[in-house]
Amino acid sequence: MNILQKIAVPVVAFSMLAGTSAFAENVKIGNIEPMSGPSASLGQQGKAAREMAVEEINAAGGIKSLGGMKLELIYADSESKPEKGVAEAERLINTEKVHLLTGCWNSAVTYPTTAVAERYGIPFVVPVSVADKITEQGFKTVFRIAAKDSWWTRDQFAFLKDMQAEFNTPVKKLAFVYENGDWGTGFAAQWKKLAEEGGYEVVLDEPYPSTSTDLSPVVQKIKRAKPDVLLLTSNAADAILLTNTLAEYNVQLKAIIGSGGGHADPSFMKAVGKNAAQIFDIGEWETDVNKPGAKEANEKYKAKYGQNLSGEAVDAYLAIYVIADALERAGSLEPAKILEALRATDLSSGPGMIVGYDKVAFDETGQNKHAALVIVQVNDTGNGLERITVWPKNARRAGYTPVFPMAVK
Amino acid sequence: MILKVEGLTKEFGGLRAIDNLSMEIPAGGIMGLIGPNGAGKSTAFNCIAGVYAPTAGRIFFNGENIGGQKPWDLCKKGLARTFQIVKPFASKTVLYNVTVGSFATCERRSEAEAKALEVLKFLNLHDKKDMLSGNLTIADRKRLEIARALATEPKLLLLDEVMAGLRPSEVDEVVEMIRKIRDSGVTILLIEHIMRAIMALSDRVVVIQFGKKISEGEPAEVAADPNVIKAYLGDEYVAS
Amino acid sequence: MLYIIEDAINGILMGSIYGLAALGLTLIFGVLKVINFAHGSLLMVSMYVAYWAVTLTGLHPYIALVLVVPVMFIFGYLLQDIVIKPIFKAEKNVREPITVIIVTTGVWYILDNLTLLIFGPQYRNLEANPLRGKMLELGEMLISVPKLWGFGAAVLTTLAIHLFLQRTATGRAIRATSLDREAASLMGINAYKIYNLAFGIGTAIAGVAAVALVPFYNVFPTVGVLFDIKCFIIVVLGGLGSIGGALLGGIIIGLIESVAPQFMAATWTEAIVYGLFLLVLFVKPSGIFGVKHDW
Amino acid sequence: MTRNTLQRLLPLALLATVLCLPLAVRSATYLHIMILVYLYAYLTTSWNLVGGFAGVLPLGHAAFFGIGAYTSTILSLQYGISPWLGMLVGGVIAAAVGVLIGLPTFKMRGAYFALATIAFAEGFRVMVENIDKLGPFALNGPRGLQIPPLNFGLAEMMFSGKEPYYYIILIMLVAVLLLTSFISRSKLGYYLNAGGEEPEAAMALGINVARAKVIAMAMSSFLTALAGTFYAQLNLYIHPKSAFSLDLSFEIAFIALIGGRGSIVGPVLGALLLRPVSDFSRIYFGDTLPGMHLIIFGVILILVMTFQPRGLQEPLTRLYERLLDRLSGERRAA
Repeated sequence: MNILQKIAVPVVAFSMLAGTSAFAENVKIGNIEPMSGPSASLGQQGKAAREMAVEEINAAGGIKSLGGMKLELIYADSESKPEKGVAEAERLINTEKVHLLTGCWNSAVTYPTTAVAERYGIPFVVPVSVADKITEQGFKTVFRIAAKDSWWTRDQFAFLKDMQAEFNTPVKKLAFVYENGDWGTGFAAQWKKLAEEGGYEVVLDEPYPSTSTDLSPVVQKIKRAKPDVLLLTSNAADAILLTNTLAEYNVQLKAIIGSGGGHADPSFMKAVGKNAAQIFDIGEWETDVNKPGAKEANEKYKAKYGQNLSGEAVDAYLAIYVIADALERAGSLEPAKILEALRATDLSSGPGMIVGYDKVAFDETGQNKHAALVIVQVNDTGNGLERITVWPKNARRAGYTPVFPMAVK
Repeated sequence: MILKVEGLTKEFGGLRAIDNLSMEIPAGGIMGLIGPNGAGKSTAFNCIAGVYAPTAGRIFFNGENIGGQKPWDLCKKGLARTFQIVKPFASKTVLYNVTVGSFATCERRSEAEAKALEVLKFLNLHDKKDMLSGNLTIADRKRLEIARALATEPKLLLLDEVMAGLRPSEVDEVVEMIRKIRDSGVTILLIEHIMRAIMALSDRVVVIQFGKKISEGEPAEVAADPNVIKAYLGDEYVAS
Repeated sequence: MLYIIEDAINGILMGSIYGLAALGLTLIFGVLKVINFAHGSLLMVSMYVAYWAVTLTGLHPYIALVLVVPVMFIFGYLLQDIVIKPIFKAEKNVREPITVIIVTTGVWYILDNLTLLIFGPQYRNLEANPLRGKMLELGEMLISVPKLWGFGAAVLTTLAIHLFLQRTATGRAIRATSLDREAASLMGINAYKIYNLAFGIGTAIAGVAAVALVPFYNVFPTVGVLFDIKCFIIVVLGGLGSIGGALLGGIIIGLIESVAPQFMAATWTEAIVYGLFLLVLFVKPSGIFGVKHDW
Repeated sequence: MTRNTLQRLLPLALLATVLCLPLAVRSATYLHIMILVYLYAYLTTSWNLVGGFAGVLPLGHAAFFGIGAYTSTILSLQYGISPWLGMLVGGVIAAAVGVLIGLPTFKMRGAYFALATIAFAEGFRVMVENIDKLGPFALNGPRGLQIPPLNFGLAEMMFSGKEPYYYIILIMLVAVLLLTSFISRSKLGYYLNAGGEEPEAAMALGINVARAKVIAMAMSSFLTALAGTFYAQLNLYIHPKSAFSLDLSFEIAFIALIGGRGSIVGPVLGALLLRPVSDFSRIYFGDTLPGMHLIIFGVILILVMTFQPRGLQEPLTRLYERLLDRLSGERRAA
């Protein structure tokens, strides 16, 4: 039995280490995010935003219906790998005894991970993972705050239509260029449908490997296809590369529309500088959003973490407030009670509501039916490059006229 | 004739290493193959053992043309060889090494090991059977090389300089060992540099130079052949 | 037709930089007979060194070479001396020690994640950069200026390494060691010292590649991985251990990546590259140019 | 108790303990970690047939793993065929692919072989990523395949608890260990070892080295594919980057080398050490020091290779022998 003891000792020691926090009286929220690996940048933004929300909530007295109980965040690194996400969900639920889960940014990770939560009946709040299918699995425990990809693409096309009318500039030819993962190909499938419905001509439909080290060939293809508008779905490294290369080859377009992700990454604007000017991007939120508290939240975040809140970060920030709101109403840590409260969510005010839309309330699939998106244009109006909200028109920054079509550089 | 080589020619990229070599080895004897460095001995050897396919010519083993057949098939037919630079399976024991050889003729491990042990006893390596072959002395490695080949139960055994690098007393032991193997009914083709051993062992000797046979006969005949003396020592040594 | 030429030129330029990145790998393989899986990470470290050198001093990006090359040489030299050499010593009798491959993989993991810990996951791009977006106009065609410089660096470095190996005493010692380690040590060459040197030089070449890349490429902790597999493919195409082959192999990959997408979706170029790689491995494992060692 | 009986009893005791473990360890987390330990031990043992016995370094076993995962998943999703059957089909396909890969690559030496296998596996990944439909089979490109958790049960190889998975992979592991230990003592095992160490000498001793390796490759890829099916059923989701992951190919090789290549216990020891270390270090550092767990992993690789290039199997076996001596000695004295 000696050998077994030798094996058993570290296992027990580990489980004790892992179990220590079980005695503290906190609401435990498990967060699965890519902390290392290729999407680490996004995971770490999400972590920072969650932390800020939790600090605020705890400082304000925690969950009052639970006797001022504090929120506690527990992180797990998915490395952007589905199997790691699944394993971590198992651990967070079984060992850390978390009451709720959030995550996982990569749709490919969120997708199987929500299945774990469903099996255990643990509420899973997805701040942002856009794949439609995440809320279309028939699960009862999954709630998504951000819009799903069919809404993102829908709004990109609605925006395009509005701009044509507003500036009286017809757009006929579209080019789709996207990373060849599940995110990019998911978007492209929707674009194709929408383009057909909208009567556009698709002159280029080009997936590229997100590990590309040179995107000049793709840019050449764009240049030769002579599209009016270029729609992109890119991660950070390739968004930077594409934007710089488009400028180098002096590709003239009426508009470039990004899909968040790499284009929304805080390092994007820094890395491409003025080449980013006049690019449109779609997102959940902007620093200039006309919402009370938004500016303050951003300044606080910037002071703390050295960069602006991104749409992804705001979703994570809001997610914590949505959770706090549900807990407050549930007044219990019973998963069933929390789920019930989440389903009844009708959040329209509070520090978390700095998003562009007015309300969080989930439909029967768990999708936030009020989630809406804004489109921004990157431009310099005298304060350096910034993301300026331009669409929908009622959310447009006062005094700003979008540049459409793009100026010849 | 257990082995008959007819007009064997081997070229490497236009260079002729073996040129129209013919020779015959009767069953049961020891044939020596000698020649100066680079004469083509090892190439001839490798052609017979199946490492190289001959460019031209035929090789008959027990009446079958084996030119171009693969070494492992030849081994199963009863043609085994050793390597000039010994190649033991260094991380394995002596017994393991020899058992690999005896698997050539059987399927079960118990049987193969029993046969391997017999060979080890026959060659006086039995007491070292559990040593790692990588830890053996050079002399023992050479003996292991022979033991492994012998374990495949060959009819013809090709020995490639098995005495090179040994001390004189060790050479004598190996000479004894080779005789013993011959006496057990195995025909032997021997490449060797150590003339003393060749002369003592061989029934017949073939001498090659530049890939061609320049002499053949009993050891004493060959040693007296002016062609051979010329080949080894140069023209000036030939008494005319 | 013109646009194919334009693409081909881009492919050759970019490919030559790939070749430059792979040159160090092939040199190290030629001497140590080991695939250095940490090569991409060494490139990444070099890019960080170059990035910080330029950002902190504000010098022209190419002047960073003066700093990057010696720093990376010392880095590679010490890495081999301290981390890898002990394994070689333990595996003296093994022709191609697999354990060394595993150790270089360990080095890869450590370097990439240490960089993540220290510098964070951000994507960095030189800000004060006179070369950014500079294009040479050739009639209708546009050619990237920093890539052109990279091409020059690749050709010159290849030539310099070739001459170094052929003409200098140290170079000859390196060649002797690569051909036959034991014979070289009989001639009084300290093989381990040569290994250190080769590793140092290989890493310094990665430094040159990094300086060529930094003016138009992003710097981030996992950037090496993007170049890693590319480098492996290049050195096999060119012939493992072949100096000139690395450059040519790189150019072939660059051409495929640049020209093939004009006829199909860019994602398929990856498949073509792997296909070509396997074809060469099977048909001519010594590399397209059939040179096992041209030095 | 004599040393002999002890030697026979200890493994049995170990097996009994392992069988009863789920009764003691109620936490699904630890069961999940144990499942992954067994899975990797299984994968590495399968890999060992080629990478250990035959003395080459395959770095592309993810190809077979992915083939197994995709085959059974497609068959069960599209045709309602039980994963148990799909598992075998996947195994057979993987074995065929293994033979096709093995025939040309086994002629190559060290570095070339390693690179060729990487290229094969990556080539497979790229193909699957680019193909939505392969004839009648929906691969779904980069989006991957999800198995809806609807029909739990043995026939569907889908369970709501962890215990059944635990026992399935345990049985698979024990079976593959018995198989490899049988092979290592058989003619094939001798031939593989001989061919791996000194191919020329092996050929001269009647061994068709390439054939032996191809046979080993067929077995190894067959077994690896079975694990692919298990993985798909465990996670209920596969996509090209996870099922054909280069990291997986590498991790298998790491475990083998850390544990001890070519030995029977090596893969088990390697998995038992590396898996928990990487899981626990990710758990404890993933939050505060991102990437730290991979640094630890790298350091372990380097340290073990420096001080125990033959793997941990060697010192641990010695330790075990001494333990046996001690135990039996004490008993006898009493």
